[in-house]
Amino acid sequence: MSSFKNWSDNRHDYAREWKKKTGGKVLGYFCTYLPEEILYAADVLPVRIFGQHGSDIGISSAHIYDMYCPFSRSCLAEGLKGKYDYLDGVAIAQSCMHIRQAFWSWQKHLPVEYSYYIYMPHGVQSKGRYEYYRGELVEFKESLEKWLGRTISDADLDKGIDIVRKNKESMRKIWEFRKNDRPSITGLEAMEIVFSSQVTDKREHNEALEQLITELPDRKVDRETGTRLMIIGSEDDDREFTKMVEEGLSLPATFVIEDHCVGSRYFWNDFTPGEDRLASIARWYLDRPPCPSKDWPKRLRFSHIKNLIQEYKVEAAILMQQKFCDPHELDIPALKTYLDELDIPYYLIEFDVLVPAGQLKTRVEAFLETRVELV
Amino acid sequence: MAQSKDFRDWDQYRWTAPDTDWRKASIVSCGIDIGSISTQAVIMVDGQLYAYSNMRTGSNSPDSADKALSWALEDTDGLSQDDIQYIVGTGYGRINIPMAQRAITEIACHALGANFIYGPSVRTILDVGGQDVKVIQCDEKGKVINFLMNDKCAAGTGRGMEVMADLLSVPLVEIGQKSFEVDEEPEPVSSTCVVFGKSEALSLLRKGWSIEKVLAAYCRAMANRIVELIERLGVQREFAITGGQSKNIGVVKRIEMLLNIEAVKTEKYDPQIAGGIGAALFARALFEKSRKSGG
Amino acid sequence: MTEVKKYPEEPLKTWNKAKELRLKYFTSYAKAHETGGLRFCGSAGSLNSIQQAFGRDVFILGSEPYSAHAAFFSDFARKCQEACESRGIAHDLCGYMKNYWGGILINQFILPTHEIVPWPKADVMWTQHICCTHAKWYQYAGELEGGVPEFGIDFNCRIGHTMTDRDIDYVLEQVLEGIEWVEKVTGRKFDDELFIEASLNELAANSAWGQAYEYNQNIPAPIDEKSLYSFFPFNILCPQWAETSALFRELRDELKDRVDRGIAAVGNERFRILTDGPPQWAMLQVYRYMEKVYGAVTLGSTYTAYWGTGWDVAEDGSLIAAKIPTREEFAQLNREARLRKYIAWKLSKQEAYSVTFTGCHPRKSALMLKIMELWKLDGAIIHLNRGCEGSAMGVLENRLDIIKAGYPVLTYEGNMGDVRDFDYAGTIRKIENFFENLGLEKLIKGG
Amino acid sequence: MANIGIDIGSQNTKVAILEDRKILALAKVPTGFDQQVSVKKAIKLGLDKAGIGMPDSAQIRVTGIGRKAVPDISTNEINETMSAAKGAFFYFPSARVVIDAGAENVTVMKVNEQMRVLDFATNDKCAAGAGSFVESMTKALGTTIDDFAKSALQRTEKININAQCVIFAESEVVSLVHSGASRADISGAIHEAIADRISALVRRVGLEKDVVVMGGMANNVGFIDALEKALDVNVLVATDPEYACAIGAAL
Repeated sequence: MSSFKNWSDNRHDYAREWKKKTGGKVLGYFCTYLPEEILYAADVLPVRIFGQHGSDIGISSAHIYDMYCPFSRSCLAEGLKGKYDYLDGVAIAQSCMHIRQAFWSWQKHLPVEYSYYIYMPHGVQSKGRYEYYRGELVEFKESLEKWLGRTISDADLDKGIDIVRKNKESMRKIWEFRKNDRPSITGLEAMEIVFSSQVTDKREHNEALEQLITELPDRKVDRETGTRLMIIGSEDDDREFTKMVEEGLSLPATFVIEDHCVGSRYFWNDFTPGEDRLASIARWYLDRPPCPSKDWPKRLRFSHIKNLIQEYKVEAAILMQQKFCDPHELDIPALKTYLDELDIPYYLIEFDVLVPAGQLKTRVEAFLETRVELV
Repeated sequence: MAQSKDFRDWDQYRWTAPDTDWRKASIVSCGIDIGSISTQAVIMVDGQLYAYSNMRTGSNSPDSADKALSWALEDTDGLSQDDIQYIVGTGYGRINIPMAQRAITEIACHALGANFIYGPSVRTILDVGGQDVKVIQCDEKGKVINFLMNDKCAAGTGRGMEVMADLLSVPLVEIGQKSFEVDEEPEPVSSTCVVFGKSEALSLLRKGWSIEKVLAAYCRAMANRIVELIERLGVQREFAITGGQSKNIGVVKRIEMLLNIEAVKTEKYDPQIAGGIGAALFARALFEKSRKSGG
Repeated sequence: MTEVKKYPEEPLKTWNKAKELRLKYFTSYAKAHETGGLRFCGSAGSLNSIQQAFGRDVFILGSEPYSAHAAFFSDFARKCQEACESRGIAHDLCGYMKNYWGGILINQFILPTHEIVPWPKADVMWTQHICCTHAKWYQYAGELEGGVPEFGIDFNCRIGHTMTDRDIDYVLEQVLEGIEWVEKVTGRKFDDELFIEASLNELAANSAWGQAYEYNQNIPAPIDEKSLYSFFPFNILCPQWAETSALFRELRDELKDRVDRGIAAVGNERFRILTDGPPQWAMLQVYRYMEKVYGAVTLGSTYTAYWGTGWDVAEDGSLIAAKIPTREEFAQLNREARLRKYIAWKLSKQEAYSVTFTGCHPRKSALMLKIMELWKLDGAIIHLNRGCEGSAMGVLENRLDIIKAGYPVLTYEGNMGDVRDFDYAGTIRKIENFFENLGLEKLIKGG
Repeated sequence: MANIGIDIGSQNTKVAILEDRKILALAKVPTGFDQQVSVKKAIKLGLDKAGIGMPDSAQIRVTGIGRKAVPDISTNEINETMSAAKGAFFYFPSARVVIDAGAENVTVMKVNEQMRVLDFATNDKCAAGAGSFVESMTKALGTTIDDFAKSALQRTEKININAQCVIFAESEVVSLVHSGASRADISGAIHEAIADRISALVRRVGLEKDVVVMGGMANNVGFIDALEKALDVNVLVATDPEYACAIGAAL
């Protein structure tokens, strides 16, 4: 279990070590719609670009206007501070505009050998989506081949698919243990598992996951579960907040599930193999539980959330919305109505690295108080 | 207690119920509410208000709690801290009150306190504190169902009003009345930011506005800000206002006008001690429970 | 006080026609049901001619231009915005849509005459999705209106000059799916003849606008920013109407005549400015202030020159209003090929639209610098628009690029639809500092 | 012939009396309700200090946010950025970035060798990066600005102040005191937070050497230290930083 935390704490050192050890190339990516399989097929290590909590983002203010979410600004700020100096390439599979802007500014100010923009469709319910995204992946593969001076064969793709698929499968298995009355892992641990999966070599990560799967049935959790919470959110890798809620309040609470991309959304759906590998990969990403920016005209995300609520016996939800995150802000009024109908209490937190933790503490505590008998 | 001459100061005061003998009570409970501006210590005997103090918060919670409680005990016929069976702390300083056995958020305490002060028909509570504005919905028992709080920016809070009082040399308690001494309600000031609001007020004065008119514009801006928050949660009758700003009629009346609903009033209790009352009521219940379970 | 060369001024004659057309546009949408017509609502630029092909009595509302128009009436807009916020709609969401959703919530729709009528509920939501929220606006609007069916077309592929056949196919595929969908939802048939007529009108209007716009490359410029802001929306309101292309042709001819006679929009013209996205609609007097006090005129913009219109890049790199297909060219094609050609024209020539929303800074900066060169501009003013993520995208990088190219740039903060995010006095102070630092003294004392 | 420069700020009105680029006197009075009165007072105070009477046809140039309020007194006005640039050049002709940090308003300018302001940025809508922020914290902690600023230099542990709003920051500071943080560390954190906000403005106009700081905040050693760390350059501080704009106006 501790390796996930260590990886999460020391992701930059890990990537530098990995380069030294393997002599391979590292590619930083924005947003989890990027097909990591193709990178593993090409023996490139994909690492997700994150920001850094509590670290000043002022350095990005000449480049990104401050009405964009703190996450996108923090990602760029960390880059400008030189924290990602080990990257050989950067790429994005487009989702929201804020992270796109971080990508373009990165490309402009932090030149690397290779940079690529994938036009991942937003119309993930439209008819032509599979064909179009497949085409994008064909071009992406070709461009990687050109960069690396090698071909990526079907066998390579199979290898890449296998690594990523196994990783996601294992995490789904582990998530089963969160359904227990006393969940075998905490929300903080779960967050560290997914976070580290996005910044380490998945082969190594897979070994740690397998080890954990064997340990979990006998794992004793020495804590009161309290209120079973769900996080429904924008990008959220805020371990400090998760820890504060699970460990720092006068009422007990545990995060048992989440719907966001540093959580279950990253690995939820299964891969369907096919002769045309890239078509299968395209399908995998297009069919996954959608990010709000892509969830239209039908709201497919809500029924997914409902399933999670039921399967994980969720008692209350925290809506973690990155400040200025428009796609989420557009889901929230309808989501509130939906949760009201399900009779699930919720509390909305407009999340910003700049909101004092003490304020959030009072709010979450007061929210938990509404759920229990205080006397 | 020494009274400071600053215009920004609320009155500091204490009170003891006449004709009550605490020695006859079976439970003496206490709630201490440490807010960002003021601290209240409330002592209840068998669920009835017995004594309280209201004073400015010092720069440290344990000290403020100590001072407020000592002052509340000052004229209580020998009641001492040792006679109090249970103390609940609340407010932003709640985690740092050594003598309290339990901490409960000010949101829960204000709801329960409002329920006690205004009766069980209260459903929506507005609490305007020094730096927070809270809107709370509760049930007939005073249990919180839902709430909202302002974040990140203290515009529209009590602290802003203090700064204005200082700037205009108008005692806080007179602001409300004065703000109505205008011929016509002016446009609200555009910035309720505590710092910029101050310079906006200055520039209005320089333009020749009267102090009353500036106050009216500021009170209106504050009321607008607060009403925006209330409307996000929705108002259900009855509607009550607690906290320091409940005494500022300049803001209260404007809120009522904008919402087109009148807040319930009472002469019987001081709405500024709602949080402390709630905490003391929780303390009483918690003590009873511990007694039952033999703990 | 500095002496400035004074050019002759004359009011713009075409202006009255524009006002009439605007009134007709909004009124006909509001009254569509009285004659059994249908209301289609969605984002501006959602390929209007395709919608028009479902009947002459189909009326199309672009929610952004409607909301920009509502923003002029700042008290009305404020009511809409407050209604949204008390409903839990975030303050920082699209400044336009708050006026639109708010209108639904308070059941009020404002006409150019300031008359307020009950909210005209849409029958169909047909929209493009170009930023990461466009189609979601109508998802929510449809829910607020009690369940209006929605179809969205994803434009988040390559559009503008880098558009490929694969991208055109992606949009076409969606359009064909959409036509089937509308037929099912409304029971109406897609009429090819009507489409040909509408699309030829639309392209003609867009092209004539471009030709008119080119006249602003002259010194003095014949038309000012405020008028540009008033005319250009017809490119996205009702370009498929014959009246629109007629209006733009007339405007083009009038501008030519003004240029021939040396008539200026602003007699004091001495400093020419580039602007970027949508302005603070309720505060256009800022432009008047710059014109009057400093002789600074805003003439070229990626917004008014580009959104909804098309340009071809000539061999020498200059921009020429895009050529349009003839009736014969359109008529001989089958439906699919015709739609394909129309889509390609509408999307591949909209470089500014594309680079604004995909956020490709290098391409957008290049375009801005091209406009500065061709329109002979001296500096740029960029609106940091809190009301639109799309038009705020990459602007600080553009700013750096323009400064690097040697032009002065001023930024100011505002919100195209919500005046509460705008500080008038502070902006004027900035403007004064900006021009005075450039050595432009005031033409009028005090200002 | 003496020139008079006046800077009408949100808190103080400053006057500088110069003759041939030589400072005869500097003086300030609080900016009261009536700016006419404060300006007259300031001029009188300045003239008294200089030991001269009102010159016959004195050039009185006003700048600052209140510059439009005294048309009867001023013979000319000059905008804030220009006077700041001139003031900075008076002390340091090598100045390329000028930071004018006052009680509520912060302006950062980029200037060229001809003293032309090429670009500028201001703190819009939030005063969290300005002097009144420090003042509030000082009040909350019951100390003086000078002591508070100096204590930042003794900082041993790094803590973060997250709150942007002055009011929230106050309570964050109070809770830090409760949790046992030292005054030096808190002061360090506050000055760092302000320096972060101001260095963000500097990055907007582009960091270049030399950076000159003026305005009331320039007297604050804790801030200057934090700013140097945030920008990773040595910053230059004018001798009488509070008067730099008034001097610029007089020139």
